[in-house]
Amino acid sequence: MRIDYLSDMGPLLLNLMLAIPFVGALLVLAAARRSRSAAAWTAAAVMASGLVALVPLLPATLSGDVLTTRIPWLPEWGLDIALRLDGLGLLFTLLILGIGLLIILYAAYYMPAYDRLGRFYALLLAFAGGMLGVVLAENTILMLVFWEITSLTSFLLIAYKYEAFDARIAARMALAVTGGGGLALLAGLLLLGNIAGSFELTVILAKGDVIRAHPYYPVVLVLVLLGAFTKSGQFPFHFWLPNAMAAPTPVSAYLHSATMVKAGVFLLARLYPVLSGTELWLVLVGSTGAVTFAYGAYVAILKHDFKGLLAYSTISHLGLITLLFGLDTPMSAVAALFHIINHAIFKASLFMAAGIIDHECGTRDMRRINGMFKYMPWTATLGILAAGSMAGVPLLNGFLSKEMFFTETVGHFAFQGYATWLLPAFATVAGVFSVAYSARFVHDVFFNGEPVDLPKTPHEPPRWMRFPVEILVGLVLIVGLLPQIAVGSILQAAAGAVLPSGVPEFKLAVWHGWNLPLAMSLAAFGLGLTYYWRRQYLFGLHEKYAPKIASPVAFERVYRDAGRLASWLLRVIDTRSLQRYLATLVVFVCLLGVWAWMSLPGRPLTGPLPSTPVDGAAIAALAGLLVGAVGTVVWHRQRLVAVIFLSVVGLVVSFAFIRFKAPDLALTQLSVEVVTIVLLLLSLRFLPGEVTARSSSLRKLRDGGLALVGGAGVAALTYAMLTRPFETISGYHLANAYTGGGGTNVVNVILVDFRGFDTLGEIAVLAMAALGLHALVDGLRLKPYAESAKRDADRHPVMLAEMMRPLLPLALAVSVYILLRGHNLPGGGFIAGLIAAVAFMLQYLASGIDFAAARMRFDYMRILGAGLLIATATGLASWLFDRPFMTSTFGYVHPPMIEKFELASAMVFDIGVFLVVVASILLALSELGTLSRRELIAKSSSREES
Amino acid sequence: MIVDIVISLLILVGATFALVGSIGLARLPDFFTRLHGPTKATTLGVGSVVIASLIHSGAATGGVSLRELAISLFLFITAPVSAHLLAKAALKTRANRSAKP
Amino acid sequence: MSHLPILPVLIPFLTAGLLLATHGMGTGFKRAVSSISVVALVVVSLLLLIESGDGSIRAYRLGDWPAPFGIVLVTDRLAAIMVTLTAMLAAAALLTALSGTDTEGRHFHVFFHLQIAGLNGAFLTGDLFNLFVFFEILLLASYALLAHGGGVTRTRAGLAYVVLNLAGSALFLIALGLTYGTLGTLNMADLARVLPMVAFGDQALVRTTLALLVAVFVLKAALLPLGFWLPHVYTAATLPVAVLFVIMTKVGIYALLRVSTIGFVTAPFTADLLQPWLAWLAIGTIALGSIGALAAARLSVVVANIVMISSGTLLLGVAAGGVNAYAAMLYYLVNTTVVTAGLFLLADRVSRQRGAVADFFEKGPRMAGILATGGAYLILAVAASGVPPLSGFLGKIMVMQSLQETSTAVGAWAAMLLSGFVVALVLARAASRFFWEPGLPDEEASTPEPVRQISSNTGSTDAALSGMIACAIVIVLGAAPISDYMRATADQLARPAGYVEAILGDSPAIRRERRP
Amino acid sequence: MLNFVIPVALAMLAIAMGLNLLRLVKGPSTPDRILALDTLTINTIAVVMLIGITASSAAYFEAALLIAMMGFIGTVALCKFLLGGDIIE
Amino acid sequence: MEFLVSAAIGLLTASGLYLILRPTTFSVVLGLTLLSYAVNALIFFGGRLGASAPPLILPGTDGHADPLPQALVLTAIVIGFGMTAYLVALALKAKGESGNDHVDAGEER
Amino acid sequence: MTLFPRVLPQPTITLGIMGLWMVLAPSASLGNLLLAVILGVSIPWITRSFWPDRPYLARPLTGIVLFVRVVGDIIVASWEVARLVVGPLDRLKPAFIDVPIEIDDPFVATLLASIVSLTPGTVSVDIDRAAGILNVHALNVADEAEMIAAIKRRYEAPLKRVFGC
Ligand code: NA
Ligand code: NA
Repeated sequence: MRIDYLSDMGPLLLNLMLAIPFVGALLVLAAARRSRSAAAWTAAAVMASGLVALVPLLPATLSGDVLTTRIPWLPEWGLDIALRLDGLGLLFTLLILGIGLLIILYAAYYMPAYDRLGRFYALLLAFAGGMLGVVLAENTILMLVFWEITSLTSFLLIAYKYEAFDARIAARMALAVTGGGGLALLAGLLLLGNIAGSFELTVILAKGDVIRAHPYYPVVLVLVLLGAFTKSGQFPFHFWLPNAMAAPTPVSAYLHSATMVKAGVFLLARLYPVLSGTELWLVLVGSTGAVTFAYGAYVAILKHDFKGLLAYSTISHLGLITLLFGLDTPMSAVAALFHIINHAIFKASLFMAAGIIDHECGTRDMRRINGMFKYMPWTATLGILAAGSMAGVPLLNGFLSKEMFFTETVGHFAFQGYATWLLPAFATVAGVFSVAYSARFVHDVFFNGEPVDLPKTPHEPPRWMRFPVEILVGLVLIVGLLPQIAVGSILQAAAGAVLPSGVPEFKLAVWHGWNLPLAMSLAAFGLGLTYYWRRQYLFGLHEKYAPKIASPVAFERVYRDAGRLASWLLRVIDTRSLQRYLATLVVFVCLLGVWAWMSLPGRPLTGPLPSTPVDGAAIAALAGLLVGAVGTVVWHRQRLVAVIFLSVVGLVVSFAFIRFKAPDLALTQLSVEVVTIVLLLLSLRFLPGEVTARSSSLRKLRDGGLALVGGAGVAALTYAMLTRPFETISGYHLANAYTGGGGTNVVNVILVDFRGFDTLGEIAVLAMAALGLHALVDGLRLKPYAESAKRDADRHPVMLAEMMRPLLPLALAVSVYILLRGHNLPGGGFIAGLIAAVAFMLQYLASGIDFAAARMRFDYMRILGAGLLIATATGLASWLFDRPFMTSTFGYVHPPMIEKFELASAMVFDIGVFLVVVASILLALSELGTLSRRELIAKSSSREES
Repeated sequence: MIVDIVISLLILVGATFALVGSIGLARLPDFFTRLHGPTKATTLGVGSVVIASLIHSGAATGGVSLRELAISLFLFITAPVSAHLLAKAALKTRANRSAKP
Repeated sequence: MSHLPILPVLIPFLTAGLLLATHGMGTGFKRAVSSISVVALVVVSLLLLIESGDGSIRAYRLGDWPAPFGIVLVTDRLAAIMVTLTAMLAAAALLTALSGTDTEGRHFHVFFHLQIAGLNGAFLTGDLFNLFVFFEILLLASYALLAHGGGVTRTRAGLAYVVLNLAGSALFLIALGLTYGTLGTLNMADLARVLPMVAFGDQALVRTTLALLVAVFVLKAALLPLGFWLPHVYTAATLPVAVLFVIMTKVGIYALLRVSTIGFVTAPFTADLLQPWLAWLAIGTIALGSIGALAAARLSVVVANIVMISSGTLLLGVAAGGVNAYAAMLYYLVNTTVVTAGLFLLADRVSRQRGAVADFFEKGPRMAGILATGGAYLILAVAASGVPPLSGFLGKIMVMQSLQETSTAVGAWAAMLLSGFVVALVLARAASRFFWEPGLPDEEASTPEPVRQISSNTGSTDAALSGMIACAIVIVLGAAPISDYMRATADQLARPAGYVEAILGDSPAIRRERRP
Repeated sequence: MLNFVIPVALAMLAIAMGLNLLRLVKGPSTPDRILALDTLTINTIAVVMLIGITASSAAYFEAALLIAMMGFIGTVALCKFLLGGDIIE
Repeated sequence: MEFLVSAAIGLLTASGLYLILRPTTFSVVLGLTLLSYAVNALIFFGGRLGASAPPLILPGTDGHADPLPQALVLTAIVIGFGMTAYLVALALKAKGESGNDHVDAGEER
Repeated sequence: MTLFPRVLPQPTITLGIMGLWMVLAPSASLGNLLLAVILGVSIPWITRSFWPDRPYLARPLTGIVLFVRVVGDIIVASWEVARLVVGPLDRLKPAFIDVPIEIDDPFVATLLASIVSLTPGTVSVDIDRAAGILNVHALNVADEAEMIAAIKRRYEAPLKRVFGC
C-alpha cells in the first residue's frame, strides 16, 4: 500500500528533483543578500532535499524498475519534459547530489570571506541541475538542453574569478570545446531520433538493431562521440580541462569528479545499448580511450602544478573509462561504471585536499611545496589514501576497477593470435604512468624535504573544511574493502540499464587470487615507482624537446587568427563598394533569369501574335531615343550635356505615351520631367562632373558587357511579352469606370478609386521624399563647384522675370482646369499639382529665391499634412456608410440656371493629392534653393568681416 | 471639302516652316544665326498647325472650339524668353571661352 | 463591418499626417501623439492576432471593389503575426527614441510612423503592385530614418543602401510589368488561379518573370551575393532605427513566403522555382553572416550579422517549403526578431556606458551594474546563439528538423550549427570584454562621456530592453502555444486554396478580356 | 485628302526632328544643344497636334498644351545654369 | 513594331545599367532615371501596342488602350520622381560631408 | 476705386484668365462662365504679391491693331527668312544692332523685345534698361538704320500708346 503510494508519487518526485536545483539557485541568490552562511545552508539544503526526494525512489530503481514521466511540451518537434530514472540515472544522480553536497560544504570554508557566495552557489546549483537533467532525461533533446546548460553554467563557473585572464580564457575555451561538441551531439541526437522515429529513450533504446543497421549509423555515432569526447576531455579535445582549473577549487573538484567530464561518459553509457556492438564503436571509442588514457597519464607527471597533475590524471582516468566502454564486452562496461564511481570518489577528495594545501601554502607548485605531512598530517593521510586509490593500490577502491580493467584486456576478442599480448601490455604501460604520477603527487607534496619559500606557514585546515574529504576517503576505504556491500546493488542496477540484454554475473571482491591481472598490477607498481625515481631525467628531456605552448595563449591566438582570417575574407568578398554591389546584382539577376528560362526547354521566344506594322513616327522616336540614351552615356561626364540628352529621352518617352494612347501618362511624364531637370540642375551646382574618379577601360568594358547583357535580357523578355496575347482583368475597369466610379477617364478612376490605395501610398512617398530631402539639406553647407561659381551680373534677366509673371496666373488656371476635368478627361490631381508647382517654380527661376520665397509664405509641411489628411479623410468618410475604406461615391447636381455637373468623393481625394504634390515639390525646390542662399549669405558675411 | 483643303494647306505650310526652321538650325554657320531657325517653327509652323487643328475640331464637332489657341498663347509668351536666354547664355559661354586661354 | 484589417496601416498613416499638419508643435506634443498611436497599434495588432487565431482569412476590399479588380487587404495568421511583431518593435523603438534620439534630426516621428504604415501595408496587402507601393513607403522612410542623426558614416551607408534599393525597385517594376503583361492580374490570389492555366509556350516567360520577382525579395532579405549592404546599414543607423530595421529584412522573406505559397506551388512549371539555388545561397548567407560576426570589431556589427544569419536561416525554411518548415521558420522568426532587437538595445547600452570605446571590443571602462546588464546580455546572447534552453535553441531544432528531408540538409545543418557556434563564441568574447575584464585605470575610465547620449533619460531605453527580454522569455515559456499558432499558420500557408477562396470565392465570375 | 497630307507633313516633321538631333549631337557649344532640344520640343507639339487631327480626338490637346507650357522651362533652367551655375538664385 | 519597342526598352535599360555602374553619384542618378524610363515603358507596353483610342469612355469610341498599366506607370513615375529627388539630396549631402562625389569609399573605379 | 484694386488687383489678368478658361472649357455654358469669374477673381488675388506694379491697358483697340500687324509681319518675314535659310549662306549678313528704346516700364519693354523675337529674322538678345537699349541680333542686315527705325515705328510707338507710357 505504502509502496504504491510512493510509486504514484514517483513522477512528481522526479520532476521535483530536477526543479529543485534551479529553484534553489534563485533561493540562494535571495539568501545571499542575508548572509554568507545563509547562502551556504540554503545551497546545502537544496542539494540535500534532492537526495531526500530520491530516497523513496531508491528501492524500485535498485530492483531494476525504470520510472518515466512525461509532460508534453512541443510534441510535434519531439521535445517534451520527459524524465527517466533507471539504474544508470540513479548512479549518476547520487554522485551529482552527494558529491555536490560535500562540495557546497567545502566551498563555504574554501571561498574567501569577502565573497557573499550568492552567485557562486546559484551557478553551482544551476550547473548541478543541468547535470541532473542530463542523467534524468528521457527525451534526448531535453537531454541536450541540459547538456548545454552544463556547458553554459560551467562557462560561468570557470570564469568565476573573471578578473584573471586565465579564468576568462579557460571559460571560453571550455565553452568552445564542450559547447561545440554539444552542437555535434545535437545533430547526432536529431538524426538518431529521426532513425528511431522518436526522441524518447525508451523507444530509441529498444531499436538498437535498426539503428546500427541504418546507413546513417556511422554519422550518428561520430556526432554523438564528438559530444561525448569533448565533454569528457578525450584526446584531442582534452585541452580545455586542465585550463578549467582556473576555476575555484570546489568547482574543479566538482567538474573533474562527479560532473561535467562524467556527462561525457554518461552519454557513452546511456547510448551503449544502441550504439555499441559494432566494429566502428570498438575502433573509435576504444582507440580514443586508449590514447587519452596513456596520454593523460604520461603528461600528468610532468606538471609541477599539482592541480595540473590532477587534471591530467582526470583526463587519463576518463580515457580509461572510455576505453572500457570501447572494449565492448559486458564486463568491461560494468568495470567502466564501477570506475566512474571510484574515480568520482577519489578525485573529489584529491581535489579538495589539493585545495586545502593550496589554501594553506598559497601556491600549487610542487617544486616549492614539500613535506606537508609534517605540517598537516591528517590532511596528508587523507590525500595519500586518495592518491593510492588513484594509483590502484590494493584495498582501496581504485584498485578494484583497475583490476577489472586488466582482466578485460586479457584475451580481448579484438586481439587474437599473435596480438593477444598487445592490449595487456599497453594497459600495463599506461598503468606504469598512473602509478608514477600518483607517486609524484604523494612524495613530492607530502614528503621530499622542506618547503621552499612559501608565502605563509601551512597548518591543518578548519575541522569542517576537512570533513568532506574525510567522508570521501572513508568511502574510498569502504568501497575498497567491502565493494559488494557498498556498491554492489547500485552497480548491478546501473549495469542493468547499460546492458539490457543481460548483466554478466559479477562479484566484487578484494581478492581474486593470483592471476595475470594481479601480475600486471604488480609490474605497473614496480615500474611506476622506478619511473618516478628516474623522473629528473624525464623532466630534462621534456624541458628540452616538448613544445612550449601555453594553451590559453594558443587558444586566444587561434581565435584571433580566425578573426583575422574572417576579416580578410570579408574584405575580399565585401569591398564595401556600391559599384560592386550593383554589378553583383546585375549578374545575379541575369543568371537567375537565364536559368529560369533555360530550365524549361522548348519554349519559343517569339509568341504567336502577328507584329504591328512599323510607322515613321516610331522610327523617328527610336532615333531620338538612341541619340538621347547613347548621348547621355557618352557625355555623362559633361554634366550639363548629359542633362540635355536625358531630356531628349524624356521627351521621346512622353511622345511614345502620346502615340500609344496614354495622354495621362504623357502629361505626367512631361511635368515630372521638367521638375526633374530643375532638380538636377540645382544639384549640379554642387556636384562636379566625373573629374576625380575615372574608370579603367577594363572596368568600362566589364560594365558595358553587363549593361548589354542586362539590356538584352530585358529586351528579350519584353519582346516575348509583346508578341503574346494575354487575358486581363482590366476589361472590368473599362466597363465599370463610368457606372461604378463616375468618371470617363478610366486611368484617373483607377488612380483615385479602383486603386486609390496605391495613390494614397504614392503621395506618402512623395511627401516623405520632400521631407527627407528637407531633413538632409537642413544645415548642410556646400561649396559650389568652381566653374559654376562665376555668375552673370544680370542674375534675373528682366525679360524672363517680366514674362513669367503673367504666366503664373494663367498656368494656375490651366492647373485648375486639369484638376477639375481629370475624372473624365486626361488630367487629375497629380498633373494639376505638378503644373501648379511648376508655375510657382518658374517664379523661383525667373526672379530668384529671395523674390519668390518672400511671396510664397506657405507652410509646406502643414500643406503636406493637410493633403495627406484630406485624402485619408475622404477614404474614411465611407465608414459612416458602413463601407470599406475609400469606397467612393458620386452624384450629379443640377442647380438652377447651370447645367448639371458631377460631384464625386474621388475629386476631394484628388484635391488631397494635388496639395501633397504642390507642397512636396515646392518644399524640395525651396530647400535645394536655400543651399545656394546659405552659401551666399556665408560668403557675404565673411566678406563683411574682412 | 473646302475645310479639308484649308486644313491641308495649313498643315503643309506648318510642316514646311517647321522643316525650314530645323534646316536653319542644322545648316546656319554660327549659334546666333541658328537661333533664328526655331522661331520660325514656333510662330508660323506650329501656328499653322494650331489653326488647322482648330478648324478641324470645330468642323468635327460642328461648333466653335478655340482651345488650340491656348497653345499658341503659351508659345508666344515663352518662345521669345527662350531665345533671349539662349542668346545670353551663348554670349556668356563665348565670353568664358575667350577669357580662358 | 469590421475595419480592423486596415487600422494597422491607417493609424500610423493618420498619425504621420497629423504630425505634419501640426508640425510647429513642441517635442512633447509629438511624443505624446506618437506614443498614443503606437499604443493603439499594439492593441489593434493584438486584436488582429486574436481574430485571425480562429483560422479565418478575411479580405478587406478597399473601395468596396471586388477582389482582383480593386486592392484587398488580407488578414490571416501570418499577416497578423507580422503586424504584431512590427507593433512590438515599434513600441521598443519608440521607447528608445524617446530618450532623445528623436530630436537629433527632423521629422523623426513622421518617418517613423510612415515606416510602420509601409511595413504593415506590405504585410497586409493581397495585391502585388500595392506591395510595391508599400515597399517604397517603407524604403523611403527607412532611407530617411537611416540618415536621421546625420554624419558621414550614415550618409555613405545610406547612399549605397538607397541606390541598391532603387535598382531593386526598378527590378520589382520590371517583374510587375511582365507579370501583368503575361498573366493579366496583380492580385496574388488571382495569380494562383491563373498560373495553372498558363499555356505551354508562355511558361518560360512566366517562370522568368516570377524569378525576377524572387530576385527582388531576396535582395531585400539580404541573400548571399546581394546582402553585403545589411551589416553596414544596420550598424550605421541610430538605435531606434536599427531596432525597427530588424523587421526590414523580414519583409523580403515574408513577401517571398507569400508569393511562393500562394503562387508558385500552384503550377508545376513554377513549383521548383526556388530549387535548389535558394537553399545553397541561404547557406552561404549564414556563412557570410558568421564570417562577418567573427570579423566584427564591435557588438552592433555582430548583431547586424546575426540578423543576416537569421535571414539565411529563414530563407532555408522558405526554400524547403511544407508545413513543418513554415511552422519552424515562423517560430524562429519571432524569436530572432525579438532577440536581435534586444541585442541592438543592449549594444547601445554598452556603448553609452563605455564612452569613447563604445561597443568596440577594446579595453574600456568596465560596465556598471553587471548583474542587470550582464544578466540581460546573457539571456539575449543565449537566445541569439541558439544555445539551450532559450527560444533560439527551440527555433533552431525546429528548423533543423524541418529541413531534415531536404537535399541540402547536410549543408543547412552544418551552417546552422556552425553559425550558432561562432555567434556563441563571439558573444562570449564580447561578454568577457565588456563585463569581466578589469577596466581601465580610473583616470582613463572617466574619459568624456558618450557621444550618443543626448539626454540623461535612458529609462525608456531600459524599459524597451526589459520588454524585449520579457518577450524573449515569453517565447520560451509560451513555446507550446506559440508553436501551435505557428503550426496552424503554416497549415494555412500550405493550403493556398483557402486563401484564394477567401479572396476570390464570392466574387462574381472573373471576366477576363483578351488583349490585344 | 487629309489622309494623304498628314503622312507627308509627319514625314517632313520627322526630317526636321532628325535635323534637330543632328545639331544636338554635333553641338558644338552647349547653347547649341539646348537650342536643338528646344526646337525638338516645339516640333513635337506639331507632331502631337497632327496625331490629334488624325485621331479626331480631343485627348491630345492637353499634351500639346503642356509641352508648350513646360517645354521651355527646361530651356530656361539650362540657360540659367550656363549663366550662373545657379538657376534659382 | 514589337521588335522596335523591345529594342528601345533594352537600349534604355543598357544605358541605365552602364551609368549606374559609374563611380560618381551624378552618373548614378542619370542611370537610375534612364532605368526608370525603361521600366515605365515596359509596364506601359504590357498593355500591348495595338490600341486605337485612349482609355477614355467617350461616346463612340472603342479599342481603348489598357488602362491598368497606365495607372501603374503613373504611380511608378511619381514614386520614381520622389526617389530621385531624395537621392539627389543624399548625393549632395555625401558631397558636403566627404568632399567628393564618389559613390563609395571603396577601391572600385 | 479703393475697393476695386483690392478685389481685382489685376483686371487685365482677370480678363486673361477668364478668356483662357472660356477657350479651354468644353462649352460656353453659364456654369463655365461662373467658374471663369471665380477663377478670374481668385487667382489674381492669390498671386497678387507677384505683381509689384500694374501695367494699365490704356488703349485696348490699338493693342488689337498691333497684334494684327505683328501677325502679318510674322507671315511676311517668314517667307523672306525661309528663302535666306534655304538659299546660299554667303548672302547672309548677320549682325548685332542696338535699338535705342524709350520705354521705362520693364513689362512693356519686355513685350517689345518679345515682338521683335517673334518676328522672324530678329532675336532680342538683351534689354539694357539703364542705357535704354534693346540689343537685337538680325539674320540679315541690309540697312541697320532702317531696321532700327522700323522696329521703333512699327512696334515701339504703338506699344507706348497701348500702355499709355
Ligand atoms: Na615538492
Ligand atoms: Na524674331
